[in-house]
Amino acid sequence: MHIQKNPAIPDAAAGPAAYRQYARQWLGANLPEHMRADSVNYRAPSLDECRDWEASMYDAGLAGMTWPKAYGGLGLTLREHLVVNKEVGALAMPESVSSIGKELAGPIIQTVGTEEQKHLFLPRILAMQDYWCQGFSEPDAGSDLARLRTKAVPEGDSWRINGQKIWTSGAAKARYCLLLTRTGTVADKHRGLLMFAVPMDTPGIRVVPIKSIDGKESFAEVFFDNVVVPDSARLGAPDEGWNAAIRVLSIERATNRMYRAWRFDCELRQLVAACKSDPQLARLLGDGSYQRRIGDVVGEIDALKGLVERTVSRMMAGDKIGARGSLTKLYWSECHQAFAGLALSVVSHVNPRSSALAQRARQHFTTAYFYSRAETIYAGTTEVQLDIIAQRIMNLPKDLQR
Amino acid sequence: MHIQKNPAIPDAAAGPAAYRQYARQWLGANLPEHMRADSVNYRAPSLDECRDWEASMYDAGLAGMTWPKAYGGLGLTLREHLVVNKEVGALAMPESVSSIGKELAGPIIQTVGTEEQKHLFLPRILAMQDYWCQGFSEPDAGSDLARLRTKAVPEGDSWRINGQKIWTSGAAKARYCLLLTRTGTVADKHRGLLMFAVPMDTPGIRVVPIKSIDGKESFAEVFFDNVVVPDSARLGAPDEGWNAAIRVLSIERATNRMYRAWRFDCELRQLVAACKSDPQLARLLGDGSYQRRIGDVVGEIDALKGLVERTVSRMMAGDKIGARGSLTKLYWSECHQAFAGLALSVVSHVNPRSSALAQRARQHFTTAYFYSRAETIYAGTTEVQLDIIAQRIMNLPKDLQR
Amino acid sequence: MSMSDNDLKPEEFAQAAAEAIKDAQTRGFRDAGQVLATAGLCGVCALEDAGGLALGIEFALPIVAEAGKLRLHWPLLETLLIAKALGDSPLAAQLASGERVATWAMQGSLKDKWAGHARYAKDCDWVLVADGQGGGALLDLGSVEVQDDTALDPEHPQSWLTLDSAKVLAAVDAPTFAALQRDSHILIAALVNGAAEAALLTTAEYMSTRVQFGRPLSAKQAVRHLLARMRLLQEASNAGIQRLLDTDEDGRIRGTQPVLANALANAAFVLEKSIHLHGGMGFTWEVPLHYALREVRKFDAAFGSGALAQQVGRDYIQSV
Amino acid sequence: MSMSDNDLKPEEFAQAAAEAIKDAQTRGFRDAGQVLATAGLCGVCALEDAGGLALGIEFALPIVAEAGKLRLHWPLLETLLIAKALGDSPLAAQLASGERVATWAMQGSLKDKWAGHARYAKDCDWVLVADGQGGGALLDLGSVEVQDDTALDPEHPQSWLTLDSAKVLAAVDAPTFAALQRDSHILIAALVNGAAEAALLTTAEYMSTRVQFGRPLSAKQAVRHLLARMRLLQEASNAGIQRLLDTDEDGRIRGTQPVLANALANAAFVLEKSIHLHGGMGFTWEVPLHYALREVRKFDAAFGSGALAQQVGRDYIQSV
Repeated sequence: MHIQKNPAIPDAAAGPAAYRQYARQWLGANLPEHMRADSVNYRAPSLDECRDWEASMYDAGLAGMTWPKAYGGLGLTLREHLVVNKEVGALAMPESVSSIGKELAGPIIQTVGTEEQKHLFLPRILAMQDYWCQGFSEPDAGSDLARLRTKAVPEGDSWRINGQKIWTSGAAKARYCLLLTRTGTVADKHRGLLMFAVPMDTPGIRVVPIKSIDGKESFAEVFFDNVVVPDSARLGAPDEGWNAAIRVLSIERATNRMYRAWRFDCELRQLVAACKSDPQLARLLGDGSYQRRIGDVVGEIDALKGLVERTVSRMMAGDKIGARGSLTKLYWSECHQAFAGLALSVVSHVNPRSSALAQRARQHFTTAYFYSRAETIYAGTTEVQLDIIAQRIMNLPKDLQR
Repeated sequence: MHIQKNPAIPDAAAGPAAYRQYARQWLGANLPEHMRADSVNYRAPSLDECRDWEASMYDAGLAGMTWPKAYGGLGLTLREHLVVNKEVGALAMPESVSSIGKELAGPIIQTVGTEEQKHLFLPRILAMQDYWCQGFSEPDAGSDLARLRTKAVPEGDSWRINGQKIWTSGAAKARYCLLLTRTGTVADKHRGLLMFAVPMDTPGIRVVPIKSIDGKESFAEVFFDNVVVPDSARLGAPDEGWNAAIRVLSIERATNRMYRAWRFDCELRQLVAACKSDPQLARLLGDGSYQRRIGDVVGEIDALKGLVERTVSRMMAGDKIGARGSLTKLYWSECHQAFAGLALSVVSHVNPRSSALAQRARQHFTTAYFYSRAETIYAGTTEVQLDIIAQRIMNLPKDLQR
Repeated sequence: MSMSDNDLKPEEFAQAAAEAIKDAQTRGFRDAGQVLATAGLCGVCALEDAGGLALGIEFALPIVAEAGKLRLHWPLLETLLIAKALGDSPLAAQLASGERVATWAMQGSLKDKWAGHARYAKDCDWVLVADGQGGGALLDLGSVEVQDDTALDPEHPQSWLTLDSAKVLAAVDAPTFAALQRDSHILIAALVNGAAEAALLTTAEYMSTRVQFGRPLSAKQAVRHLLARMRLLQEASNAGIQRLLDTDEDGRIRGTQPVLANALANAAFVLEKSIHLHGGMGFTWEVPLHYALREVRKFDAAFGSGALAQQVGRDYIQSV
Repeated sequence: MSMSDNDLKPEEFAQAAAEAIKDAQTRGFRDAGQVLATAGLCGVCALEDAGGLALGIEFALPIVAEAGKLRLHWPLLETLLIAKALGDSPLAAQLASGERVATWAMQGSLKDKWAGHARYAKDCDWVLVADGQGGGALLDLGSVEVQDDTALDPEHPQSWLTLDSAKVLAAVDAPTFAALQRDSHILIAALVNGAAEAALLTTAEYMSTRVQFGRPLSAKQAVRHLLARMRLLQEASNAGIQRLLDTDEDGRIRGTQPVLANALANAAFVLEKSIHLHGGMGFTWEVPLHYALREVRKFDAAFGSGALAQQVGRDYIQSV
């Protein structure tokens, strides 16, 4: 597969500063005004607009930084990945519409996929040709995989799959589902878990959207009713694939969405700029209680950036990152959720006579407030992260040491 | 025993309003200026000054409100008790120096003591003639009574006691110790617990003071080395006494120190008044962040007063109060501890050139800040209260309901 | 609902109110009004001459708390309060009977020719606004330009009103309007606290039945403690609200703002944590928790979102 | 301590510093200074001509963090920074060698004739104060009236200084003084974060060994989660502090105030909760946690106790 590369992409040997300069210029010059959440000309971009933007970022050498060149990536290091993330965060661009493919399916396939699967799936993910959805959670299981019920039964060279998934984000648009099943019975608990790349147009799959608190329909329940896939759809052997995936996911938790710390800063700037644009809201900025809380947020953002940068430094130095991604995820989600509450209290002062920028901020931060409710839930709840920190970072004993 | 009563004490039949009026006038007229923590003329009162003040309050009909007349009390209801507590809270007077006697030993003796014990101990507690100390906690047991080691062995008509207690507040001044022991071995866990009223001048008792974070030496370790007491020192039968004590304590938790909500208000007024008295600190009161936090505290104080008043209404109506004292204790301790942090941040702006009232507030609230560290610890930690609320108020199941 | 005033207790209203509210929730806006009025809820505080029950605000409190618990989407607290404020005006009878429905714009004034934060304005007949001189004015909503504000709640938006050609139906004098504002604080606090109470019950139930690793989620101490904290705050709000019904130790009415500010903050906390504890489910449109959170946030915004607590602080400082 | 500049790493300083600090803690104030100076700690950033090691602030950071962890009661961060600021002045050599000890009054100025929040002033020889015109002035403490302020810490009080007849020993120009203030922010953040780190270790160890109902307290989820939160905040402070050692993406030095404000708040939280988790023990004078809390609160007060975060907010608003 031939990818048309932007000839201006700097050589990685030129160092991160050159990449930074390039990324900043390219993103600033190419991100459409109407896709900037902090612009008065913002209008919600369509799925296709988002896809095209991400595809053009990829063409410009600003996606797939660390993926191997053989599978369409740039073969660079986390250092360049961080450089690009900082610049991505600094602009109020839409979230990726292909995060399941890029952050979940891609890394897992790189680890457990066959060479054929890697060549088949990976370049198309980066080039925004295929969307993926994630089929892990089930209505009655949640994070307790011992209760997973979706079953895969071998039939000659094929597998027959029956079951139901929930929280399958992006199911409606997805070409593939990264599906977790079990080969035995629920009594096997954590044994016999098997992953598949299931084409979503396979007969027997039915998608039922779920409307979320922020008013979007990005989640779905997905029903698998006698869905038959070839053995080539299997990702790894039973257990082997899933266990590798678990390891990959803990690295991903530490390295994906690194831009969030810088986007947080971008949002705080948007909020302050919106207040400055309106006489009534500007008065809030003169109030000590808002100044204090903004000051607290600035300190939190600095610490968050420090946590992200430290992760990159340590991984570049060859350290295992272990469970430390939990620190970043937890700190970000709690600080950002609290910020969303602050932002809501600011934009609650907006009325129809307020400035256009204030109106934009009202829309943005009201949605952000409701959406932020999920930030302490998805990708491991606050309680799960605290358990991980206690268990794996602090090694706190649960029983008497003999 | 004859108690000299103040002839002006109103008849309870005159209603709470008359009692309130009387209490307010008497306290305002009689509390020495130098014992008021919010006065520039404050100096730390001596133990004897505190004792004399409490004794005079008792003589004035403002202590022992609900204790039976037969044992020196006024035989009134919780309604008058609350009325007096509100007025006590409204003045920055010292904490009781006999709280163990009045809040712990007294109520327990009323419940499990013999008639002889009641006549012997109770009037002297109210008249401030005897101090008591509390001997429940042990160095290695804390709230886990299954690990209690202090042992009482019967010897004819006597008991021989050996063991060690910690957090024995007021041990140095106490005439009696309300002591919890076990009659069997640690293997008996919660069985065989036995209470005594042990005279502190009994041979074999040794007191070692503990300096606490606020700089005072109000706690001690107490060692019992072959201490022999007559059987008349026993409070109730094994287990019976302690089990009754547990029930008494849950009522006490709901009804003692009711003045705290009004004292909280009194402290907030002291803080604001101190700021107003000093040009530099007065500027803080014009700052939105302090206004906001003071506003939050005012709302918390109102809710706290509501919780206390509701308890009294319900108990007057004959309701069992159960575990609801945990709500008041927890809400008070967390809100007051947070307030102490706010107060510290205010008085941290005091310097030697600040007003006398500001200097006084600095001393008061710096000590209060350190002392408030204990508020989430003593009388059941925050975690214990949360467990009680979950278990006994919300009835949250810990296991699957079959 | 037939009753004798002598032995009437406010808490007995809750049960009857709940029945009527549940019935109303199965109907359209106008029918709902009829059901609520027939049950005596719209006129609970209105004069008897206006067809009301002439009861004190302590009787409206359990009604509005039930509306909060059940997430009634109908301006009951506004209608019953305005029916009270209108005294012996014939308009009061129209509200008490359910013939007309009124809302209240919590910001702006007739003087400003502009008002906002009115609930259900597009469905109502009348709206109460401040007159800008201490009193209030009841306006015909037909004479007012209504602009829905869907940011916080697309399904049940608040509205902004342009009052340039507003037709005044009745005036409310300053003392009556001040008393009405005080009543509204108590009822709004009761409403949001009711919403929090219901959410907490739902969440505790969910945590007690949702199984993970062979035990209910309520077995986890982190879950138990969070639920206990939610209960604590909800009880604190409740105790503060009840207290407003009595005068203080010196016979003066108590300030409502500290309790309202506290109740709004506590309710938001309880609802946010209820959503959190429901996990992915709490984040969906199907679980009704977010409706209650939107309702709380609308009232919070109407009172300046934090400005209320700050005003409480300023007032306290002033009082020392 | 003999070393070659080429392969020196800041983190290696921590171990050597800890040994010297532990030794110093067994001695009197003057002897302690000799021990710390001999180990190269007092002159770590001073010029080589002054007997210093001429190393960057990143080498002072682990030293001061160890001082925080071990709760050293000696003005090491002040002395090493002032030795740096004095450049090739002969006074620098006296500090680097441990012959003299200097402190820093964090509030007030020579112009005001009044300064405050100087640690250990009664034991020191010199004190650095702002000159009130952007620079700093090193004063002979013998020429200054010292008044101890025992409210926050009776054993190790800060002092207020009356400067009417102050004798100036050396002047520090404005750019040097500004750079020194920036360095002090980094080191104070490191000190309080070190104190928090040590308290957390102590507390986690205590919770892991303290048995209740047959299991360690660390088995309880409420305890585990609180400890995990404390760790999170301590790591956040640490990450923020480390970041100040590098320039930003555009090669500019980073503002220190957000990180210092965050570190002070996080350290106070960790210490307060450490005391709480120690239960009754945490409340005693015997368990050293309160010493660390007093130290953090003294620095917090020196920076206006919240005023710093507010200034950070104002600066950010200004920058947009």
